[in-house]
Amino acid sequence: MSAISDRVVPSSGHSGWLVWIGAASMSFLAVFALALAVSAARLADTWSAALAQSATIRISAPPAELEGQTEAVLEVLRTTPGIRDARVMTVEEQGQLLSVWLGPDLPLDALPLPRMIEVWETADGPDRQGLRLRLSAEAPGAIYDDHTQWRRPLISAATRLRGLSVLALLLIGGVTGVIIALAASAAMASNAQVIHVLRLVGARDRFIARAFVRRMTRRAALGAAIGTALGMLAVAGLPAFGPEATSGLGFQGLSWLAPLCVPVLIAGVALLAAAATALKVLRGVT
Amino acid sequence: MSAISDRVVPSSGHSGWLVWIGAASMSFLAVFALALAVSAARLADTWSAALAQSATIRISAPPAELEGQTEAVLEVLRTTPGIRDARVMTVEEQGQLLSVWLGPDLPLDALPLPRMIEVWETADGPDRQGLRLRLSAEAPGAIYDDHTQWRRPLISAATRLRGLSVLALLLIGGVTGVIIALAASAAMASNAQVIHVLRLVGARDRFIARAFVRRMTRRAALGAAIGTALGMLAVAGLPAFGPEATSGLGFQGLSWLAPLCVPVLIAGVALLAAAATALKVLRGVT
Amino acid sequence: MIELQDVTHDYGGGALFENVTASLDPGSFHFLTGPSGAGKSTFLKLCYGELRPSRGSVAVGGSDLRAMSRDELAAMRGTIGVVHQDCQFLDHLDVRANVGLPLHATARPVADRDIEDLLSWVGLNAQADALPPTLSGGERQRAALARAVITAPRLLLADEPTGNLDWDMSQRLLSLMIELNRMGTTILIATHDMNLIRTAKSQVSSRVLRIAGRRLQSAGADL
Amino acid sequence: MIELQDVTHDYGGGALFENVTASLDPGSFHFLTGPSGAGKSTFLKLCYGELRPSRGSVAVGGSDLRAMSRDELAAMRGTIGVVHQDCQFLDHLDVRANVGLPLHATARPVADRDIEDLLSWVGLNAQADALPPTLSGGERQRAALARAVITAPRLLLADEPTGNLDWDMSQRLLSLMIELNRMGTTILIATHDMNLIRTAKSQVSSRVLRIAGRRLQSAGADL
Ligand SMILES: Nc1ncnc2c1ncn2[C@@H]1O[C@H](COP(=O)(O)OP(=O)(O)OP(=O)(O)O)[C@@H](O)[C@H]1O
Ligand SMILES: Nc1ncnc2c1ncn2[C@@H]1O[C@H](COP(=O)(O)OP(=O)(O)OP(=O)(O)O)[C@@H](O)[C@H]1O
Ligand SMILES: [Mg+2]
Ligand SMILES: [Mg+2]
Repeated sequence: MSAISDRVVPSSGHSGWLVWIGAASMSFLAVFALALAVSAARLADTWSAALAQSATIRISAPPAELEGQTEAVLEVLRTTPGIRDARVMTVEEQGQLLSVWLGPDLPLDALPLPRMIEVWETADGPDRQGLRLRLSAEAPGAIYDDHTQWRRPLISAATRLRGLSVLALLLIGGVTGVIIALAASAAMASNAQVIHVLRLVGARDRFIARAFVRRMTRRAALGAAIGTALGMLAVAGLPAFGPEATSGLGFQGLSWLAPLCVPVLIAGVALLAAAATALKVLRGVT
Repeated sequence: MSAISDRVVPSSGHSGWLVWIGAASMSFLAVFALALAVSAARLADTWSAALAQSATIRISAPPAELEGQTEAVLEVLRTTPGIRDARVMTVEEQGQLLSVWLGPDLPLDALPLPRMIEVWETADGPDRQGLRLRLSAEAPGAIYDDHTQWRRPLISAATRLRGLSVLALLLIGGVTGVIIALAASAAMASNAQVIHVLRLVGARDRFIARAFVRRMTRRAALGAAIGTALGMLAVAGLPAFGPEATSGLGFQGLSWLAPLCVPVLIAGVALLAAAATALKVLRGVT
Repeated sequence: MIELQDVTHDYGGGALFENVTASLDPGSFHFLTGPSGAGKSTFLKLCYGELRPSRGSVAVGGSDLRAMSRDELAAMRGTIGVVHQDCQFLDHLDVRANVGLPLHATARPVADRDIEDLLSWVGLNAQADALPPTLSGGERQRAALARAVITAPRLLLADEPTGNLDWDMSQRLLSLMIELNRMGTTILIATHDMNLIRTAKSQVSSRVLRIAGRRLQSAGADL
Repeated sequence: MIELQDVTHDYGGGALFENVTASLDPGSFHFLTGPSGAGKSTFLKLCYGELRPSRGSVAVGGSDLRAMSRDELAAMRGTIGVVHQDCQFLDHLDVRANVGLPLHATARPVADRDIEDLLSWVGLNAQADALPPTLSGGERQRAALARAVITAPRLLLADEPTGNLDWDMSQRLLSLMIELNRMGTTILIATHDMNLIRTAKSQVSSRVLRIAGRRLQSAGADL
């Protein structure tokens, strides 16, 4: 008996098949967009970490005051929130940096080299304005250089990339919903005769809607599961673009769990779409 | 008469509507992916231009030979393919660069400053190995520094971004084709009765196929045109992420013509899909 | 069993019939006749609630159809049997499942024996596993009648149930309906087959209604 | 006009008829009868090529259907008229366009006068602008006959053309077919209506074929 009440909606038919295919191809795309978003976020993090969170403090002062000001600067840095670490550069390191501009045979000792301190900021960074004020009070010869100028376009590019991927994900999500809802409603409408016959033999709305919604949701979930699996396989099979393993496109570690939400969400969308359409179609049939 | 032979395929019906919606939403996505690809390519170009195509030659030599070696290097650069331009830096420019490391009150005259030459490469760049060999022959004190080390991750990131967008575009193109073909074939199949009746009254395959293909193509083209227009509007309305006008997402100048290919391509896909399906369905009907 | 009060129906192009009042007693046997396009099918559709009259009221078993909720209408349909002129089936289910559909759809117990007996009475044992689209015209009508009577309905509405059947088979279906009527089912058959009506009149006391010229008349023994 | 040579047809569950040989002369008038499910519709489908026989050959107008290409088959259908038992129409076109369809579909000139005349003969002027799903059962059959004869076909195959029609309208359609036969059209009507056959026999010389027990027999004047 339950066998037939499950079978009152035709199992094949083109529009049912469309629900299946629609769910599969949209979840394929969604997995892809998700991979893009996840990788973009990771890429942006990497860049930000590499580029944004380092700065330099240069202390130019008479040799006698140099040591004192350096101590003062380090103390200020230690008590400033937003600073992860700080380290005084050795003379050799400074020489290496300068050799780019001055050649290797540099008379380091003859130069009035300023003292350089390498600073690593946290993700949020310090309050730069406040830091500069405190530095100029404690160590007048110190200049805080956070490389703002040359890092700016890269940071904005990384942010933009992350934003774009999220936008693409939202877009694909929206289109997915629309397509699934349309396919479900087309499947429902193309079964108008089935609904008509069932109403004529005395079936209640609940009976008919349940049969439809169950079948539709099952089909969408199956399609989405297969589309997701294919999408994950495709993402896993993507060639790595860069030499570094962590910067390739795709999921890593726990982020492999993210695409598993896709079939659940799509089945949910299909359920809502099918239920809404079923009730709408049924209201039009006596 | 031609009025009716145009109308033998029902103009409404859910599956025809699916062709319409499928074409519209997929071209919307395609325009978006296209915008992503175009912007990624532009971003990558900008970065490459900014980062990859500049280099520095530093000439450290006894003051007597300095002028001669500089002339020789410039001569070598002029005759090297892959070099767009080269310019000797002034002492003030060098001082500006050095002030980052040495502080502003630098005794420039007291320093044995090497001569610096700024070099702009073309997109392809020179044969660096050969260039270094020639330089070491003509001017032993010259060192060619193309900033390779720090530009490498950025270049690979830009390349990766461009590759990803093209991949997304191909993917969306593929899914579009599949969806349109399926929708066309569903539309065809749901009109099985129309085909049957037409065959029974003596219509030839060509007559039936023409009626279907024409209607299907028109519908897909209209849907794609609307989807493309909406997509272009959406892209135009995107907020700019960065401060620079040229680096925002979207089309600029002539690249606004690119999305106009989308409806043409989609109509073409629909035409092929509809024609193939029509012939397949017709072969199964006597 | 069926009460029509001042019913007028109009599809939009002028009234099909006007101010029709009729009353079919429980257990009665009626024929409905009239020229093609007079409104016989429309009359039956009004009786089982597929259409609502433009004016007037229709009551089945004492309950006014206008006052029924959708679920009450469904429940009412579960207690009557209908043979449609175009015999609609679920084309993906075999004949046996289609005949049992009124029971499945209302979650009533299905006795496979009853279905087999009914199928053999209408001569469809061999087609029990066939799909409806492969049936011949007459086989469809016989399956439709079997589906209509599987619930032992208190009211049977049949629209041209023998239009595609040869005389012997028509007789067989008629005797099935007469048997049901003897067991208490109210019967209303729309038909244009005068021979069928004459044969029935010789076996059961029945009345003939005739739709013509927008009116419903009661035809006498003369026809 | 139609030649069947040793035709056997089998839908998969045993032969429906075996080694049937028959020949219908041009200009002849035949009825095809037999119990429900005997294979009357199947016989007609073999004649217009919707089905191919399991064995044997069918020829229409001298050309073997098996040897025809799809386009030749379509061209052949353009010269014959068919009334299907389930009267299929294009549901989105009105009755007038459906009746003219055989002309539109084969790019032949359409005389609106002829269509109107035909519609008024079968009593469908009022329904000329209606869509097929809103027609009554009998109106569909009349529209189907009108569509079958609009091309003035050399052969008319009609499957139960009067199953849903009252006696007067049946007579009217019969006289239309007799008129066509007088003008040279070969006619084959599948029906179970013995009254129709008797009436026809009194007006035109016709023969009756009967399918029963897998054989095609020629029924005599006795029926
Ligand atoms: N849904 C509809 N919309 C408009 N007109 C309709 C509709 N259904 C039926 N009609 C018209 O109403 C009239 C009566 O139709 P109905 O089906 O009730 O006739 P009928 O008496 O059953 O005829 P038949 O014996 O041919 O089956 C017909 O002229 C038909 O065209
Ligand atoms: N496509 C099919 N597949 C399988 N069996 C079929 C198919 N079409 C018809 N049949 C079977 O073949 C038999 C003959 O069918 P047909 O339609 O030719 O009968 P008929 O003589 O026209 O009957 P009726 O008078 O009831 O219309 C029937 O038993 C039917 O079930
Ligand atoms: Mg009717
Ligand atoms: Mg038949």
